[in-house]
Amino acid sequence: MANDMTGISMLAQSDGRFWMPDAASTSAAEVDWVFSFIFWISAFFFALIVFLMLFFVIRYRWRKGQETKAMPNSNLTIEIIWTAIPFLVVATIFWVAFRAYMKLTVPPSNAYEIQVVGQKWKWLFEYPNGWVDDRLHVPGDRAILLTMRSEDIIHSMFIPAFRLKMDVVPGRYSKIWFKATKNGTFDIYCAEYCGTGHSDMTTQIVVHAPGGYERWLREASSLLSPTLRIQDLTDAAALARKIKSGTDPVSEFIRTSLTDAGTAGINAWNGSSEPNDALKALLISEINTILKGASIYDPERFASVTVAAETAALMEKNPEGEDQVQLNRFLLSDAMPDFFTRGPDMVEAGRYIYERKGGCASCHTLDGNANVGPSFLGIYGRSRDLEGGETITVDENYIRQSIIEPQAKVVLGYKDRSVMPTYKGRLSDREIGAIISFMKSAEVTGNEK
Amino acid sequence: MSDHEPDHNPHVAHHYETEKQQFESGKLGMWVFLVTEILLFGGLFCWYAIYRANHPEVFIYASRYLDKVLGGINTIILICSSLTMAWAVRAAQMGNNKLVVRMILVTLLCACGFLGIKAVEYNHKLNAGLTPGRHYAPRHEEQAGADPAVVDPASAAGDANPPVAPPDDDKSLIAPAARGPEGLNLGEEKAQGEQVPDNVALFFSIYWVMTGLHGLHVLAGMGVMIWLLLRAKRGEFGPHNFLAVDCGALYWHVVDLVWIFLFPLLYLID
Amino acid sequence: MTTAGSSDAHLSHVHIVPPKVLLAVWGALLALTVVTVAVTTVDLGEFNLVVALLIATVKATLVALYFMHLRWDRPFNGVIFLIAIVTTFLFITIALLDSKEYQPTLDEGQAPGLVK
Amino acid sequence: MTTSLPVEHGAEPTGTEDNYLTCDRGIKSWIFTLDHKRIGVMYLIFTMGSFLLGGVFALLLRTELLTPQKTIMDADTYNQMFTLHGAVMVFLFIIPGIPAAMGNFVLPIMLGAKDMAFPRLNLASLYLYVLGAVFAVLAIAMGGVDTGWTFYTPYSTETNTAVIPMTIGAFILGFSSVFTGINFIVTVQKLRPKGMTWFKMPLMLWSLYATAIIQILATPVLGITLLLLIIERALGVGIFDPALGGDPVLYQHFFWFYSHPAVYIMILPAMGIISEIISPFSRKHIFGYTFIAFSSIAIALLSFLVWGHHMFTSTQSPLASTIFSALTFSVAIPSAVKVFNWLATMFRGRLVLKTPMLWVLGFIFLFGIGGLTGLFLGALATDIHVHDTYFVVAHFHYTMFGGPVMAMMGGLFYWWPKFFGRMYKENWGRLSALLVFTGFNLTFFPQFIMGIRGMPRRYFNYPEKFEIFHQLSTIGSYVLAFGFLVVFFTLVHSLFRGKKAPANPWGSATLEWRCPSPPPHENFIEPPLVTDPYDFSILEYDEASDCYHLKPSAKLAEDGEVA
Repeated sequence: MANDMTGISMLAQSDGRFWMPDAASTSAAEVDWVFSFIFWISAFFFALIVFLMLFFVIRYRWRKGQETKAMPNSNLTIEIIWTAIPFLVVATIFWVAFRAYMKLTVPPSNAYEIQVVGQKWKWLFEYPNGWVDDRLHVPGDRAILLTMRSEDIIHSMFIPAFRLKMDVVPGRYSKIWFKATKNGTFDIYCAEYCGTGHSDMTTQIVVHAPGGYERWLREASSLLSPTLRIQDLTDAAALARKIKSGTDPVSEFIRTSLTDAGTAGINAWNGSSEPNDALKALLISEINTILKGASIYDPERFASVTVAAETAALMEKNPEGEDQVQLNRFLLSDAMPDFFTRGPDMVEAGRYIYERKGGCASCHTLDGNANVGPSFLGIYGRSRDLEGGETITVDENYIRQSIIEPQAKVVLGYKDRSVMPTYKGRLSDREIGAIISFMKSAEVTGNEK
Repeated sequence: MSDHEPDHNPHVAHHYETEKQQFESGKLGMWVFLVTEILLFGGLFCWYAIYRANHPEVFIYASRYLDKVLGGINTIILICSSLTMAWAVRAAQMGNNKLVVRMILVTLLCACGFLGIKAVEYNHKLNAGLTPGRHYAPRHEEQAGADPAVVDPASAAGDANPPVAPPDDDKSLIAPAARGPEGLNLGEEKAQGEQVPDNVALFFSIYWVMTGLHGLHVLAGMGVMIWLLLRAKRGEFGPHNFLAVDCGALYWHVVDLVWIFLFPLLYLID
Repeated sequence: MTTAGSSDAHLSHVHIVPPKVLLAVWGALLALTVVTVAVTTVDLGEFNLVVALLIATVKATLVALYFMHLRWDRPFNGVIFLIAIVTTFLFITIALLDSKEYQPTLDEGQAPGLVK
Repeated sequence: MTTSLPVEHGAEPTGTEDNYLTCDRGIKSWIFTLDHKRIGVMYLIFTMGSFLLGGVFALLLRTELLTPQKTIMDADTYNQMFTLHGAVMVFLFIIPGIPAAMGNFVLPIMLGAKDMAFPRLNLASLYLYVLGAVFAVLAIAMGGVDTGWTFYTPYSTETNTAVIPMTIGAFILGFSSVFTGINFIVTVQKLRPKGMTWFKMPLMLWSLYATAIIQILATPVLGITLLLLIIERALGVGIFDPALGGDPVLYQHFFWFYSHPAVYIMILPAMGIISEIISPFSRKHIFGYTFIAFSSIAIALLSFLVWGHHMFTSTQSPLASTIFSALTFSVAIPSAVKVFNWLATMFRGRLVLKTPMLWVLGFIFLFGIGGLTGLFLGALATDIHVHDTYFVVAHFHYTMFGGPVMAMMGGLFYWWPKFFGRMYKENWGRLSALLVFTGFNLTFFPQFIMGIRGMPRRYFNYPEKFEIFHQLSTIGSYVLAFGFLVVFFTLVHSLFRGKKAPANPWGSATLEWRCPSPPPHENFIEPPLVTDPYDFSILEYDEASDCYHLKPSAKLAEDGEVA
């Protein structure tokens, strides 16, 4: 602790404020004003009462032989006065606080909506594009509306820096809105007692500078996406060269599939210099268009390409949607190895879902200690006894079922613990696949004790 | 416990001055106690009011499963018992202990009749699966047939195919896509094509709890009456000593009052 | 007849209800019960509930005034009885008001799997 | 009425005749006693035992919070600990504390009656209290409860802890409280002796009467709430379960309809004690008697209209919140009126700073803070921020501890000579008041700061920036505990070594000081003369016996009037 800090100053907050924490929203300013208003009124009355009391104690202390001075036992005028004054004071306080409350309560119509889910003991935030995160990211330059619901019991969303609090009640939506005035990271707490992990149900809100939020959301939500991102490019120059002048059927296919802008961009490039960011972005966008299209597989086109086992396995499944995109990316990667990665790291994505989006970590540890649910350490491939006597091997199917229908097959000894909610509709197949990949990874399977 | 002074009225406890003071204290005490009874039921009426206001369709639909005739007979029985109880007070005031005994006996009989009919009703509800909350599993439309795969083994033991309300263990199967605060009861189309509202179980929760608590009060009232009966048999009551009968009667009338409201609110909805 | 403590038979606090009154109240209660049932066969829409409650209130008043002696009792006992009813009403009204207000926020799309 | 012993009014009793403690002996004479004083004493012992138990829980909690992470217990134990602390303190200590323990003892005597209107009901209420306490202990033995004392649904219907025994316990305790209330109302209404008009009643009786109104009107709703909770948990009727169409917020309406008025069950009798002590220790007539009396009734009635201020963030509708906020502020007015009248009573008085008065001064200071911080909580905008934080914890400790506990201690030291006929060591008593006052402020003032800065309540782990405040608070709690240890030793010491107490050691004019200390079985040797309860001019000090007596002139005037 800094040695020049003394007394009260040691107790003050980093920004020098003593009572209220950092004020980072438009409503915080309102509330702080009401707070100071009431604070000074209270301080005045408190000082008055204590002063009078102490003054009387000293002035009228009992001394031998002194009699009480005569005084009437009541006085209607004075009673009316000290009934009326508190009445006026509290009426004013009510009015001031009510006005601020109305501003707090009624959201502007153009607010940007983010869905919030409270569950034991985790906050999840669902962004308009469907991405779910365990931290609340918001743009700093517009009003935000949080529409909140609970998966289990009552929680309460509390953002001290914004002076906001609202319970999250099962069976109904509750809403709060705010407009941040400062960029940065602020604490979020659960303020309604919700059991064992109540005090761990904390997270942060990140207020982004203009543009930052959109960038973050794009980045974050592409975590599992099989489309190509800039950072997936391992050799942009080689890729561009291949597209510009490659003679193999795949390169020709790409060249013919380019949009006009893509053709123009490639032609403008000199063919030897390191591609600049604009060209890289163009390449990514062109390739992604191809990836998102129909299957690029054609036996003739891929005749000279060694198709990896992984690619073949996926092709067997006649994939659709994102898996179809993934298949195209595998095929392209097979044809042009070393130019870009084969796809998102499913283990890493799984870890992200385990820790954040799915919130698995709040009940399932990785260290072998049972929490509310069984630990994930070494669970994959092991056989477990179930409630009801059955025995089962923890394989992909079992994990998938446990995520979608958690109560279907409960491991022995976990029936009475806190009950896992279903993730059906909350995690995509691909995300469940990522979790399975994560559980199969060396870190989680452990080194077989 | 108290040592009576020589000229102290034997009907008056040591800490009272006069018989009137004692009588009025007793009466006042009883009334204050009745206040607590009214507020106790008040909570239940609040429950009723809120759910009826929010889900009127449930009440209209479900109340037809109550038997109006039995409810009506019970109302009449209770009114008659109130009369006999009021008469018992009159008899006690006049010192006619024999009449007190007879009147209380009739009242007791009425109470037994009330509970007997209630038992018939309850039995019918139990058999039909019209039980409260998550135990609700109506059987009167068994043929409507639900997907057997949805039934969990625990509740299947009691009832094969609950068509309206899947038991709670189903929730995980349906949860996020279900019907909201109205719960998971997917008001399915009945065979006849009639729409069953969501959360019919709520009505039966209210029905069971309200009539159940009322029934408990009837039982307690019967206990009081047996005690009064024994005292009347000993000829204890007279113009100076009828407070016990009076208070017992007040209690019984409150039981009647509650039923006077319960009957139209539960039985006479559609 | 049992012994009475005092020879003075006249007691100011005792009011004996005449049989005629008891029987008349009883008859009125029975008649009102029939009316309550009969009214349900007429469809008055929202008013069915109002009428049913009105009749029940009249019945309750009769019981309270005559069977429960409130008509002849100390007024204070009636006052506490009324206070109880007023308090109950207050409770129901405010709770109902709030419940009606937040109805629209109730969650239509999602039901949390609240499992015991 | 018949004449009994020919004792002069105000004369020092000879001390040879039996008092309520000695008139009957043996354990049975206590278990089956119908004497309100013995029932009061037993209540006092049980409530103080509960206070000790709740206090131990509190010390364990505070010790756990010394460090931001685990210190001496795990999260689940911590959750049970604060639940038990709350439940024991509220249901077993504060609610019965002043009315059932002290009120039972002093109400009939202050009124000039021989006993409560219904002594058997009074005993039954004690039995129910014990039964309720047994269930609470059973719940602790069955592994405790972790719902918080409010038993909020749906958590309370799904947790695996012993919720049912605890709620049954609270349900039974509710009935105990109702029985006490019935007795108070009927006793005050019907057992007033000749001359004791409503406006000659000591203010304590007004507050107890107001308390009883709340007990009668609010407690049954708690009863039905807990009953529904038990039924919900046992049978799943769905009333509070959203999955079955129920409404968890409705539980909060039900619960606070009782529990907010319950706050006034705690504070009203405390305010009565303050009025009782402040006047004799200022040697001056209470100021604004009628306003203090009616403010008690006003508080009792208004208390039923404000319950929703506990629910501003509960998703209660903004309309209801606004109405409740406005009504909440109305309760502030009668409370303020009382404080001003107390100050006016001290004005130009002759303040005797003995132990009871020190507790009273402490009360005014602490309750002042408690009441004024209530303004932040009643105000809509600020409540949103500080609700469910340590600010609320600090606020209700300032009102619930700074109010009832300080007053109860004041009352205990004030009536101790009357209860047990012994004087305690004055300086020890003063020291204990000072220690408790200091320890209390050190414990709870830092919690205001934490709360405003956003420290949520019921947190097992907390952010490190709050550590210093938690540590101050914990140290304060140890000082507080030490203060109560001093209280305990002072009082117990007096029982064995204390000087014999005269009938009226403080020079109070209320009736309980006219009968010997301790009072005889039926309270008064002969019916007392009812005088203005705060007119001290009718008393004179007798140095020889260190006791105040009625002046002969007052006696004569009254005698003449009576004759």
